[in-house]
Amino acid sequence: MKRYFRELSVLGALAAVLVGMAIFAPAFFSPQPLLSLLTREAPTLVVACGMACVIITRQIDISVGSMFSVCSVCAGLLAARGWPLLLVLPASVALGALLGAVNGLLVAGLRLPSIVVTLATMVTLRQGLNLVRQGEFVNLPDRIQWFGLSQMAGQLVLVGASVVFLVALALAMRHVAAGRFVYAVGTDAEAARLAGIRPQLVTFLVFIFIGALTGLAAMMNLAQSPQVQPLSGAGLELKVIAAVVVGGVAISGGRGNLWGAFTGLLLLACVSPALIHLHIEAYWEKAIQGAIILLAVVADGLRARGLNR
Amino acid sequence: MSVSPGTKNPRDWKALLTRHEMLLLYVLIAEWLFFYFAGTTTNRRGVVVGFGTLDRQFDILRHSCEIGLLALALTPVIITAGIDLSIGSLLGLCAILFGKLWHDGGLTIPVAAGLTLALGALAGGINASLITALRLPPLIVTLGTYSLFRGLAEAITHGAITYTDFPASFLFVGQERWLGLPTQAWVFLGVALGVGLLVHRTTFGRAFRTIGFSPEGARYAGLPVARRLALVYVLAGLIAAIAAIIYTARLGQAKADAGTGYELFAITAVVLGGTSIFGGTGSVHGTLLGVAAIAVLKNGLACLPVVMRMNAAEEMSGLLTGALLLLALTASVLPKILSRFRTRHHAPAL
Amino acid sequence: TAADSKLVVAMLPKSKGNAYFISCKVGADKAAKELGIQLLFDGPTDSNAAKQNEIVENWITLGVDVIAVAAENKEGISTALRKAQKAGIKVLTFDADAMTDARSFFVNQATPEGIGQGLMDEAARLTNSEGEFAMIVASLTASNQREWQQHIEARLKEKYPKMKLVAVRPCDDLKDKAQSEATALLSANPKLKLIMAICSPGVPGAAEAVKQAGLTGKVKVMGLGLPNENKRYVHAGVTDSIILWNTGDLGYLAIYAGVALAKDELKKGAKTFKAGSLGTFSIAGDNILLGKPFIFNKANIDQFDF
Amino acid sequence: MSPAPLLALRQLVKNYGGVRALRGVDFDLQAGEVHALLGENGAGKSTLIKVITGAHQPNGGTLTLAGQRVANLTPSTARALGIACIYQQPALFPDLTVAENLALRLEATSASSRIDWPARRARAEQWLARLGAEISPEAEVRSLSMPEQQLVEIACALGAGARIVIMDEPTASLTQKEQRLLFAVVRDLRKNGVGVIYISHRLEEIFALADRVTVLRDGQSVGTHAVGDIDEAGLIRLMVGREVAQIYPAAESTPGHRVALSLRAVGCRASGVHNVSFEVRSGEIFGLGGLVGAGRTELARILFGLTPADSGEITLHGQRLTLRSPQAAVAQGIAYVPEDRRRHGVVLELPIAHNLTMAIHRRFFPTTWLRFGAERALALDFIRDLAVKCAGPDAPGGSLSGGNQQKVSLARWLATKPKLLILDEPTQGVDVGAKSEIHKIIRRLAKEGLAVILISSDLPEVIGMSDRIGVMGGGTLRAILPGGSAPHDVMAAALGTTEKGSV
Ligand SMILES: Nc1ncnc2c1ncn2[C@@H]1O[C@H](COP(=O)(O)OP(=O)(O)OP(=O)(O)O)[C@@H](O)[C@H]1O
Ligand SMILES: Nc1ncnc2c1ncn2[C@@H]1O[C@H](COP(=O)(O)OP(=O)(O)OP(=O)(O)O)[C@@H](O)[C@H]1O
Ligand SMILES: [Mg+2]
Ligand SMILES: [Mg+2]
Repeated sequence: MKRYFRELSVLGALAAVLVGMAIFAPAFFSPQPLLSLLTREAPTLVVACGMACVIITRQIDISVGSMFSVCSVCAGLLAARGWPLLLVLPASVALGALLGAVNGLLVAGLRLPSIVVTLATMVTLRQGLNLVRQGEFVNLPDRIQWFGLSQMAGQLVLVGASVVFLVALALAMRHVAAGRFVYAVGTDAEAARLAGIRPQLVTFLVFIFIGALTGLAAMMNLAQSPQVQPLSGAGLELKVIAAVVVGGVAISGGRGNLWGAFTGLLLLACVSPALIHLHIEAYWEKAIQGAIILLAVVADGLRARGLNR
Repeated sequence: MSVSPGTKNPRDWKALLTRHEMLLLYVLIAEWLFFYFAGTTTNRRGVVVGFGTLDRQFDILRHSCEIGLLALALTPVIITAGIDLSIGSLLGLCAILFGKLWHDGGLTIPVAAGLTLALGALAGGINASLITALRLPPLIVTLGTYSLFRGLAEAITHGAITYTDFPASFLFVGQERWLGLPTQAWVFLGVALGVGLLVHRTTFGRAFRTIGFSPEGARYAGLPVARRLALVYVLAGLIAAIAAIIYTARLGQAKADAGTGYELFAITAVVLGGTSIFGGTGSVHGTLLGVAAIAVLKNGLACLPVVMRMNAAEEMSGLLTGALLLLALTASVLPKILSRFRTRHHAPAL
Repeated sequence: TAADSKLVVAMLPKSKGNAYFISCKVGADKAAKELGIQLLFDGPTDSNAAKQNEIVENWITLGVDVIAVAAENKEGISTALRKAQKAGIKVLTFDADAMTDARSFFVNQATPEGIGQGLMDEAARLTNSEGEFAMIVASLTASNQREWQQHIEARLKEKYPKMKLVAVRPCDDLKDKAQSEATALLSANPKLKLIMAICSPGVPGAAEAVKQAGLTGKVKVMGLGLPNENKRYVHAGVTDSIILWNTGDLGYLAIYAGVALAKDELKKGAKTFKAGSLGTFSIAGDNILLGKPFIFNKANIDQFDF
Repeated sequence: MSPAPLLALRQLVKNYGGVRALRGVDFDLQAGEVHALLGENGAGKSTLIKVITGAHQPNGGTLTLAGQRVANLTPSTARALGIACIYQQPALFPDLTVAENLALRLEATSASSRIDWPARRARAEQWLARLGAEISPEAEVRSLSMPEQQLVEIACALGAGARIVIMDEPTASLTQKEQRLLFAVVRDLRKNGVGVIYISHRLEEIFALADRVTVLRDGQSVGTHAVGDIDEAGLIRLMVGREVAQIYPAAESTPGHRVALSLRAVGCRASGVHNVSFEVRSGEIFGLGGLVGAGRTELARILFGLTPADSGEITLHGQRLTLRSPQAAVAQGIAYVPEDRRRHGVVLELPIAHNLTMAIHRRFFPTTWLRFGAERALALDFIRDLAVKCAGPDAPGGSLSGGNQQKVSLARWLATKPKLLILDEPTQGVDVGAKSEIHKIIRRLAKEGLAVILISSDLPEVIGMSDRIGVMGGGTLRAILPGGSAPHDVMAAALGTTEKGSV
């Protein structure tokens, strides 16, 4: 109970928001829009899982937004050329993994600071994409949408698949040795080395992992609409990092879990629809999100001080 | 080895010439010469146009003032091993506050500007107090204020209000020349001089560096660590406010989206200038060179006929800036990696 | 050289990647070819007033002959444009105007008032002038969006007392964001009869949301957008009508007007202007009028490709 | 003893850059034996251990395990060969639970294997229970106290089921009760035929536990004896290896009568120091002896304002002080040369000159304006005065050898012209030459009238250098002995075995 205090308090905050919504705007809970909301957030959730792993290893990746855009556009172009879905999906994941491997090589191989490396790759990828595509939309063939299923089924598949994925990954982070290696490297890389783990390899693989997940997320996004906009990943990195941090994953590595990241993402994702339901003007949104992030870290800080006393 | 105070080791010269800042200076000169020759032409009317004109050089200066100021603000922050993601948003917030104080508050421009500077410092103080009093990681604190400051700017203006119709005497700061240079360049140079002296010539800068290398070591040396850290973030807020005023004067308008994304350019310039994101090492002249390298690249590309035909100056400069940053980073760790290999293969003497 | 002796016309969109301006460029390219001039087409990758200024200043030192601008921000761009005029460059605006003293002519696709009224009237027609509706805009800070919104609200107040604007949401020019905003709007406002999107990625985004919510036909979708991006929604009956002028013609006209200005063929006080294959346009004051906005619907949308 | 030892080291050599930590060590370990390793600070004990566990590669010599020569040992192969170790600095994962820490150190898992948490927990519980430690397997290591962390380290070594268990000062921060638990475990291991290498500065433990003892001095083994064949005095003689009185420079003057520093019942709950009272006169060197963990560093931290006192009274030259921060302490003329010089003493990346002026910014640069010329001149003065071996004032602190770093750290505080100088292990890990130079400097300072507190775990040093010796233990002052007391008396006071000699 005490160990999951942080996750539970975010869950509490989410519950409070939901209860508030139930009282003041019960329409929030009508099933179809809620499913739509979850469908929209599913790709972000997948990226957030990867980001949680990266931050747990005491690194950060701010190039996910650009990777997402690149994967979306490339996958879209392949699909538009008539590639079957069964090939486009692995191609997108592989491309993401490749881009992640570049980050991983620079961070783990050359021991460069991840924040600057991924800043550089973010700018490079984004501008490269702009250069090549000049902002043009990619029009997709019909069968890509909802993987050729009906819309309802497609939504359920997407949400279901991402929830299964999340649960599987969250369990794996706890119950498979590889997941524990990630934690071990994040809390103390030297102790990990003494315990026979190879910290640089773990870091490298984690960057590949987030890349692959970003490729997957791009694919999940692709399936939701008949067009891809090259800007589609803009701002994704900050959204995901904020969600992960609000969910209790410590930026100093080694602490937190995917359940928290998941809850944090839902909390932040609720802000915008909640404002709409409560008929609050849109221009308060960013300030409220910033305040939530600050509240979460201040709470962390106060708690840490309490522990140290 | 004994100490000989008077003589300079000839090796020092070699070291000096291969320092990061020097390398960057060579890159900058090469860049400039390239664009001078490849980006200058004579147009239909027989006028010399393009990169080689004095006007273009002034424009480069003018365009790099705001990002340059933010980069100056970030240099001490990064030297203390911190980061401030919120300064771009703070630029927007300060621009709005300035506009509102002047337009709605009925204050004169100087009073409004003074108040804006104070508010900028205050906003920096929010970052500072969260970081020092609660010992929170700067990355996350300033990620939060990044959203908060921009959000407040949008909330104050409902996103839509734009403050305009500033008096010509104010627009002079952003659009005219004074003593031969664009007016804001004087402000920029003044701030650069101030920050440069602070970082390189005073005990404050010494303390920043010490904290960046080893906060514990600084504490054991009796340095006031929290106060110095606070100073750095407050200063960043203050400079962001100065940048906001210059931005407003250059465009003649204050709007909530001012400075969006500037923090990334500023960080890029600082890191390119040789300041280590791990703290401790870094210089203001390096930052200035970094800002200049990016600005020349961006403006020079826009003057190249081939890039013009592709209509892609913006993207090309972004792409090349990212690549340049990666290159600079790799170059900075190369000696360490080489020496790691060397020590692995030769057992240490003795 | 020969290339140097060509007239150089520089065209500045609000944002380069926007499909709307890409379709303008198609017309502009056509005109450039017909007139044998060099066309520079550059702009910010995302709407950004400061970058527009920088690009104009760059063009001034490059010594282009004509600058045609779609102003992101009226006051912001005007200082740079005045500077260009001082440097002997002909300046005109298209799509969104700058201050009147900062340019010679404005190639006006439709007045903000006309657009606002057109949109509102069409919305009223689709909802029988009653019920709730919501708007999706590009961003809270874009000035032309703001202007259109004001005219829409004015028209609403004046003519349609039984209609109610329940929310205005920004989508940052992102289709995906427009979709999630629209989804939330739909669940928050069960009585919603119509969504009006006044930026081009907003319309397909809203349509996708309505379609996914299973409210096709129950909640109408309409707005400002490009035919190509919306065809499939119009055919599926999700989107009812799209209002737009012919953007290709807008680009075409802007280039013709610019070249005429540079060659001193177009002068202050002219009443008409002939632009190549498009024929003659009338001039009101210093506004070259493209003509009324066009309403695309199921019946006619396939005739257009831009 | 059986002819084929479990572990045999021959002529082992290990250099750290220029520091010769091991210069040809021979060592044997038999199955079912507890073999104690003894030596002064910096004698090379920990280094020897690190070589055996594969954490560091030796530069020469051979390592034979149960008759088989082993080369290229890594931490994981050492573990596979049945070597387990409790490091002096716990190598634990602070954010993970006790159970998981144990598992990561003990289970040789492949990355894809599934984790059985209940089994992990049960095993951890079992190991901890065997130790008799009352620690929840679910507790995060970060939340444990230092002794508890040490117990977890011990459990790690236990659980490995190893043939060789190495303990590097396991009792340094254990309380009496936990010590007894540990001893039971060690005896148990011996009974099961495990070879135990046991490092400790506490002689009583060695006599209680060990079968044989090897003494290291300056990176060399100076003798192996069966514990029954040697007494305390003999061991200390072996360890110190030379006549104490001859090495340390004689006091050239007697301390004055003016009391400089006076402590009355000083304590700080957070750091476990309580009820410390003593006085230091101007010109006096007051030695603070005791075992590792006695609380001497904690006391120094109180005096330097790092962990402010919450009871008692501190006066300096008659003036009562409240020391809430290092800045306050520095302003009052207190200087502290910390024990961990690489982390606290010098900033390794900064030039010597910058390190030297770091504590005197206010005074040396009154306008806050740096004066490079003056700074350089000052640095050159100190470099000459203290005979610092370096490339010049611009050489980074990290480029110096340990002893010279220590001199720089000392010089920084001398530059503040302090009234009270606290030296914490000033010669730890310092080579013999530099050591005696530092001793000379300390003497000279005292002669100039400075009050000096000299904290040292090096028994001969405290005895030889101090005018009076305060012996600490368990966070408080146990006794005050005159300078030049017999090592045996100091040791006895530190261990708390006799109360004689209290002043
Ligand atoms: N990583 C290192 N780099 C450089 N020198 C080192 C390193 N580790 C140890 N030394 C030096 O090697 C020598 C032996 O150190 P070691 O830690 O083995 O001593 P020890 O006998 O364990 O002392 P203690 O009783 O203080 O633990 C010392 O001079 C020390 O300063
Ligand atoms: N009350 C306490 N609670 C937890 N740990 C403590 C406490 N008091 C001391 N310690 C720990 O015990 C260890 C030894 O304390 P200290 O450094 O004061 O001893 P010392 O006599 O200076 O020994 P050393 O020779 O190591 O310098 C330190 O690691 C310290 O963290
Ligand atoms: Mg040791
Ligand atoms: Mg100590």
